[in-house]
Amino acid sequence: MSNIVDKMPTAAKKMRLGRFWRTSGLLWVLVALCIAAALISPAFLNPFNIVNVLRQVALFGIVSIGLTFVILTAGIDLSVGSIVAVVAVSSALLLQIGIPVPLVILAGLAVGMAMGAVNGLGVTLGRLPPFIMTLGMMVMGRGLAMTISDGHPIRFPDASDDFAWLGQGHLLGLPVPVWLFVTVAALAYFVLRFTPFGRNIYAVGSNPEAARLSGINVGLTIFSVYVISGALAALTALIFISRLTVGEPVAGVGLELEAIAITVIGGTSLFGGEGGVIGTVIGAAIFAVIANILNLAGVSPFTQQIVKGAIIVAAVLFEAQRRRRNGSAS
Amino acid sequence: MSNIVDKMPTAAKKMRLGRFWRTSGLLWVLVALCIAAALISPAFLNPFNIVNVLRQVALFGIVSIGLTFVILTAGIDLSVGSIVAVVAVSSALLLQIGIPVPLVILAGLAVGMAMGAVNGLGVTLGRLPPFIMTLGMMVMGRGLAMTISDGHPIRFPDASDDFAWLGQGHLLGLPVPVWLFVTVAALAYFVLRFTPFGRNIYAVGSNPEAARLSGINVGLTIFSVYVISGALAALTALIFISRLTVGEPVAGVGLELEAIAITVIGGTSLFGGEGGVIGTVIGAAIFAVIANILNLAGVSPFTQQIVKGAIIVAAVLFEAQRRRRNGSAS
Amino acid sequence: MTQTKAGAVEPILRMRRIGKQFPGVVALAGVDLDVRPGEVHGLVGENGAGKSTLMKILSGAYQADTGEIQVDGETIAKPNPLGMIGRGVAVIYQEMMQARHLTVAENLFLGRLPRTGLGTVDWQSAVRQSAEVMTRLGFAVDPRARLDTLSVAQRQMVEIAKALSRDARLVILDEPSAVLGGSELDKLFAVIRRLSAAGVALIYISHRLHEVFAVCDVVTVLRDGSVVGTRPVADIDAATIIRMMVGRQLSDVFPERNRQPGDTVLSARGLTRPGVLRDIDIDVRAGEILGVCGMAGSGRTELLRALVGADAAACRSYRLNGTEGRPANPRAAIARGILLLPEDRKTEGCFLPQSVAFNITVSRLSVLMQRGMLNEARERDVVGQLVRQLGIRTPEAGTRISNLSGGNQQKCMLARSLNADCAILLIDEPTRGVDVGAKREIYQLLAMLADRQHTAIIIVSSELPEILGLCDRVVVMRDGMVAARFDHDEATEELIVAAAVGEPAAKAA
Amino acid sequence: MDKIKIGFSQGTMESSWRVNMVEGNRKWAEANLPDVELLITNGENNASKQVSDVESLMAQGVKTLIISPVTADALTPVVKQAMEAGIPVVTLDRKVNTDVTLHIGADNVLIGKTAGEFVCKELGGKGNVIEIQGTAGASATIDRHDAFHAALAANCPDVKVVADQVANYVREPAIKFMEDMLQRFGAGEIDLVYAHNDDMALGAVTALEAAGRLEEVKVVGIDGENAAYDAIKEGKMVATFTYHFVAPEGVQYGYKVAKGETFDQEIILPTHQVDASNVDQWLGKGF
Ligand SMILES: Nc1ncnc2c1ncn2[C@@H]1O[C@H](COP(=O)(O)OP(=O)(O)OP(=O)(O)O)[C@@H](O)[C@H]1O
Ligand SMILES: Nc1ncnc2c1ncn2[C@@H]1O[C@H](COP(=O)(O)OP(=O)(O)OP(=O)(O)O)[C@@H](O)[C@H]1O
Ligand SMILES: [Mg+2]
Ligand SMILES: [Mg+2]
Repeated sequence: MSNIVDKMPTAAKKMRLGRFWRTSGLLWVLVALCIAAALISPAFLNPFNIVNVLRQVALFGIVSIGLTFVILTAGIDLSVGSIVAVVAVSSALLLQIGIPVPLVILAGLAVGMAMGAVNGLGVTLGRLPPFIMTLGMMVMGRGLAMTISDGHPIRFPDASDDFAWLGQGHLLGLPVPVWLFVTVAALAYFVLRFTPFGRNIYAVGSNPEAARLSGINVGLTIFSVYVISGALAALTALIFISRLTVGEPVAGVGLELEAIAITVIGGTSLFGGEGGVIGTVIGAAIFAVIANILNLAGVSPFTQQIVKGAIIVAAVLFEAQRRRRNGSAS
Repeated sequence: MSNIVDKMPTAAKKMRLGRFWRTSGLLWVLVALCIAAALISPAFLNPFNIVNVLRQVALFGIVSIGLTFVILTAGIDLSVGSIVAVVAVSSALLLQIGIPVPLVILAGLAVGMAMGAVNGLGVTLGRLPPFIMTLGMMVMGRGLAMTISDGHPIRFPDASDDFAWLGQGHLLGLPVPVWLFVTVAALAYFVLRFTPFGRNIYAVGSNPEAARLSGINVGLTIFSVYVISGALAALTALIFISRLTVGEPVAGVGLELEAIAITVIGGTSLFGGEGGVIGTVIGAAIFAVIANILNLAGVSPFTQQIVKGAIIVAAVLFEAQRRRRNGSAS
Repeated sequence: MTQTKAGAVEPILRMRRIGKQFPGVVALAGVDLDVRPGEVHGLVGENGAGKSTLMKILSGAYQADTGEIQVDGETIAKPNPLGMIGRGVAVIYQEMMQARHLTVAENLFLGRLPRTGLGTVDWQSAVRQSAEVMTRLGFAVDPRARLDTLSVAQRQMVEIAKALSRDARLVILDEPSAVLGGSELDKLFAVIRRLSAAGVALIYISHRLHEVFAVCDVVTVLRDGSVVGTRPVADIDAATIIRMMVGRQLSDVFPERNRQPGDTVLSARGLTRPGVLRDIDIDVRAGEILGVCGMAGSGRTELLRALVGADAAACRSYRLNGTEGRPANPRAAIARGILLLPEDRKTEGCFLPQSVAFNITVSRLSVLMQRGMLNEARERDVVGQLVRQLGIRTPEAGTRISNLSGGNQQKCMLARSLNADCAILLIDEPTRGVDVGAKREIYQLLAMLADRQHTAIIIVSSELPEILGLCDRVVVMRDGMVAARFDHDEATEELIVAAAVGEPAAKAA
Repeated sequence: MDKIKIGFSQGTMESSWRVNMVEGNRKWAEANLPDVELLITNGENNASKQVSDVESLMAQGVKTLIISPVTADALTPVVKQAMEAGIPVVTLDRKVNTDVTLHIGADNVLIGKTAGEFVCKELGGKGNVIEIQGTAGASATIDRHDAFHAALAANCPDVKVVADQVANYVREPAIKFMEDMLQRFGAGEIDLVYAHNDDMALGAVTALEAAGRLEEVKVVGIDGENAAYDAIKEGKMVATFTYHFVAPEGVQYGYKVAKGETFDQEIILPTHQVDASNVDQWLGKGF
């Protein structure tokens, strides 16, 4: 046994390097895409363009971080797009009738969390498969957003400048949504890595029965991730309407799929217990850069789709192959 | 130990009864929905209406059966909607330029199977997560369908009456698509239950490592289910264009989600190894009846969505509660 | 089998210079192994010595980095599972390889279901043949039951039946006995002897040396991925094997017993779970180790689960550390100082995708908290200490637990329950798959916990020597009831077995 | 007495224009036609769903079918079936490829053509245009795209569409696309943005404003949203083209048809060009 202890330092170093390399593999994909983008179009490196891309990363990234929490528990949340819509129209309505901005923000977040809480209750107390519960919420939420807004976009006075700041403002040269995203990502990283709650999420996602026997409150953990997902969808909705100056009931259509894709590309397993927020951030960046390149290169819309699909597959394929080469015997 | 052998028959009987009750639980949900429908609107029992509902069941059911195969292996196929589109526009093009109907049907099926095969290769050889591979195919396929058709619906001469029969014809009073669906469902049931290939699907979905070590060709099994899913999507596409007399590049948008939902409601687990085709058939019927009731009841469109979402959740919730009451420890 | 065969007959299996590396670990460093027809070849070694890896290479589950495999003198180019099955190699893996959604019959015939003339699955014959196999082996398992409704022991029986029902010429059993009790083991040995008499070669891996002496002809000892030696069993004794395994002499496996049990800390009356547990009274005192024995399926596991609220159950009264009422769930139980270490580490214990450190600290993260966050340096200290104490063989604390050998995973589970710092520990099969050296460490640790920290410990074990050597009192279960209770001094193997199977002699208690 | 059942099959309600069509007709019927029961269905942008919607309306015994098809061709067979069963059919906005009792609609081809001609004039026969399309494959998109291009080709071949993208008639993707285009094309390289609806046009305005380039780029939309009128008033957009949402005309004529009145086969509701010159009379009259 004793020789094991001697071996540990080098072995440990190797392992840690391996882990870095694993996350950074995706980082290389991102870097490669950026280099390709810069070669294809010099406009890519234009600071304004970089800011645009970052803003795009932020908008999709925030929801995707919520989904990362959910997917780590082996769940899924299809309702985020609809939550965005409900929060968008209801907050816009409140702004329209002149409720003060801070209250609107609180109310918006509360609506998102409440919808997430319903998801959470359905999955835990109701024992519904997350797919079904959140699919139901997706359909219901869309109907609700349509009903609230009577199908119309809801405008609110531009006057509320504080509110405009949320989606359109800048801070130290970067858009406010980017700062919000960075904050959310940092917080999420911290929670997942340095709090018992974060550990519990991984435990529940890896083996719910073992988690239960280890004294983890499985139900509460699962419930919480849906509330978090709802809250982050609500935050996205607030940024959306601030940016668009209108609350649309069609906001966020298809967002769930994009967010799930970002999370999975980022290396989080749909079977739970594996992955994390860094991958999701990189995944969001990859998505935004792909869309940006294709637009800058002036690829026609239909061809864009073909190329986009191919790049998604190729990026993850590259990652999978590289990881396979670098050991990790199945 | 000999007493075990005596106990066996009752234990086995109990199990089989349990299995019947499990599937039939969903059946009760369906029956309840039908009774509710008949009470809400006498038009529900109108033979024309019943035939409509059956046709609807058939259209979604066929794709859902394909997805059932895929999901039983713990995979997913997001590309079925796009496969429908590609097959629809390419078959319509072939009909337009006057290729004989049987050849068109073969070509359409071949296109669907080829796209399924690409999915299968990506998942097996490429070791891509099925979600990513088929998401890529979904995006690429939609772009391909748009490119082929230049975004326009492709009409073909009504003349091809044989072809019209596929989607519009009747046989013994029932629409041809319904017969096709019944055939596909019966075949799928048979394959899953009575062929070694079918059992391999369950084994692979339940524990791929155990399957591999028992000498099952895991790769081939997984590859096959994607080809099957592609073939059934292609069949759906052919029925679609025969029924609509036009091949649209937007055909099948959102179909994947509906088909997955039907499969999951039918009791097939997204984690693989559990479920089957009977549940999927009932799931498809439940979906079609819900949509029909809401129309017959004259519920306003937005409210329909809210009610639809609620019914989906309630149906599965009822099922889950009932199953919990009837034992099946943890 | 006598050694007359050895040497005379050509080996059916020849493994040469087999080497295998995993990231950070050399699992095998040039191993040679010969097995002859009709021979029962024991394979022993410490946890992580490379036994399972060697067998997985043989079965085609892993690819070796170096070396070659010959079957019947023929070199196999690229071994894969299907090819090896075709050559008559059948394996019982240490980590059960089963499809939990499928029935027993289907698992038995996984990948080779009987077919009708039309090529369809012949269900009737599958069920009938399964029942035949089970009856022949004397195992009590319903072929139509779904696998996830079976107890661990029953699942192991299915695994054994699966390998033995193939017409194999080389059967590998990787720790088949870890969860089996006495009577199942006897049946297994009977089958092994029958197969060996029929000329089948067997490789038998176990950490229970007496089994090796009972059934093997030849034994090969592995240490750190290399062969230390291969000897006929007749020429060797247990002490020598142990010395070869661990490289030193091991004295007393069981610690001295000089305990002063204190007050009763847990006392349950009339614990009942329909069909499984009937009217059970149980007490444990602080600083006491209580053993629970019984045949497989007698309800031992269910008893422990009921005590911590893992399953629904009823009881007349339940007193824990002075508070009344049965905990509603394991979380409540842990809050009141009682923890269960479950029987099946794979389905109920390990967080397989997570690290060793994660798995060990999960049940008590509070000690790692510092200024509102988990302190990873402190975690490394805590884990490092436990890893050293229990001799867990892992490249580092951050290694995924799924990359550890079975025995080392089990040690991690023990480390978790030691780390939980509970006043009452319920441990189901504590040394399942653990090597002799580590067993001794574990016994010492458990005894130390009871002696010094006055922890009350209940152990369920299928290994009678363990119960007899470690426990202050013994409860014997049969058919969900308490069949007998013994104090340490009066308990003997014979009495316990008699009580467990229900022979009249034991009824008195 | 039994109410007259009129079925209204809407193809999709994923745009406020479509919602207006439904709501406008529904509210008018509620207020003015006490003897009518209006049964409304939503095809959810899915031709196959809409076909079965129509079938279920027929099964309920509607006296007249009002339909706004999600795509023309796909709904043809079922409409033919209805006509053959003696149910009069009124198509709104979009036609089907078979004779119906009455068609009432604005004409997207006309709108696309008018917009194209306007753009030619606005740019003086030369310039670069960015087109923001609606939902790929939708018939409104196809018509607004094809007719626009045809008009450019006929009137001002030197006006070039230098980039286009589908943005699904929604604002957020339009902003995103426009932001990228502002990077791809430098100052003076874009003269005009043609968006398939006002929502997307307003998205383009948002992006242009943020980049400080609204001065150099003209924005044209379609539909006639109140927000677009406001933008024209403020000089942020140059024009939009009204797209009549066929309410309450749909249910008005549907009712008359159910009562047995007969009409010419087609009523085309005109499109109006709204620009700085006439915007004041339109303010607040859109949706
Ligand atoms: N898939 C894997 N990835 C990384 N390391 C592995 C893997 N499988 C085994 N190892 C390592 O290889 C070594 C040998 O493991 P093996 O399972 O063969 O031991 P064993 O002799 O069977 O032990 P036990 O008695 O505990 O079952 C161990 O150090 C283990 O951690
Ligand atoms: N999940 C389950 N579903 C149905 N029956 C079960 C389940 N788990 C255990 N049983 C049955 O309950 C009885 C008691 O099982 P238990 O696991 O407690 O036995 P045990 O004495 O611990 O033996 P083992 O050595 O098998 O663990 C057995 O008949 C077993 O088959
Ligand atoms: Mg082992
Ligand atoms: Mg047990």
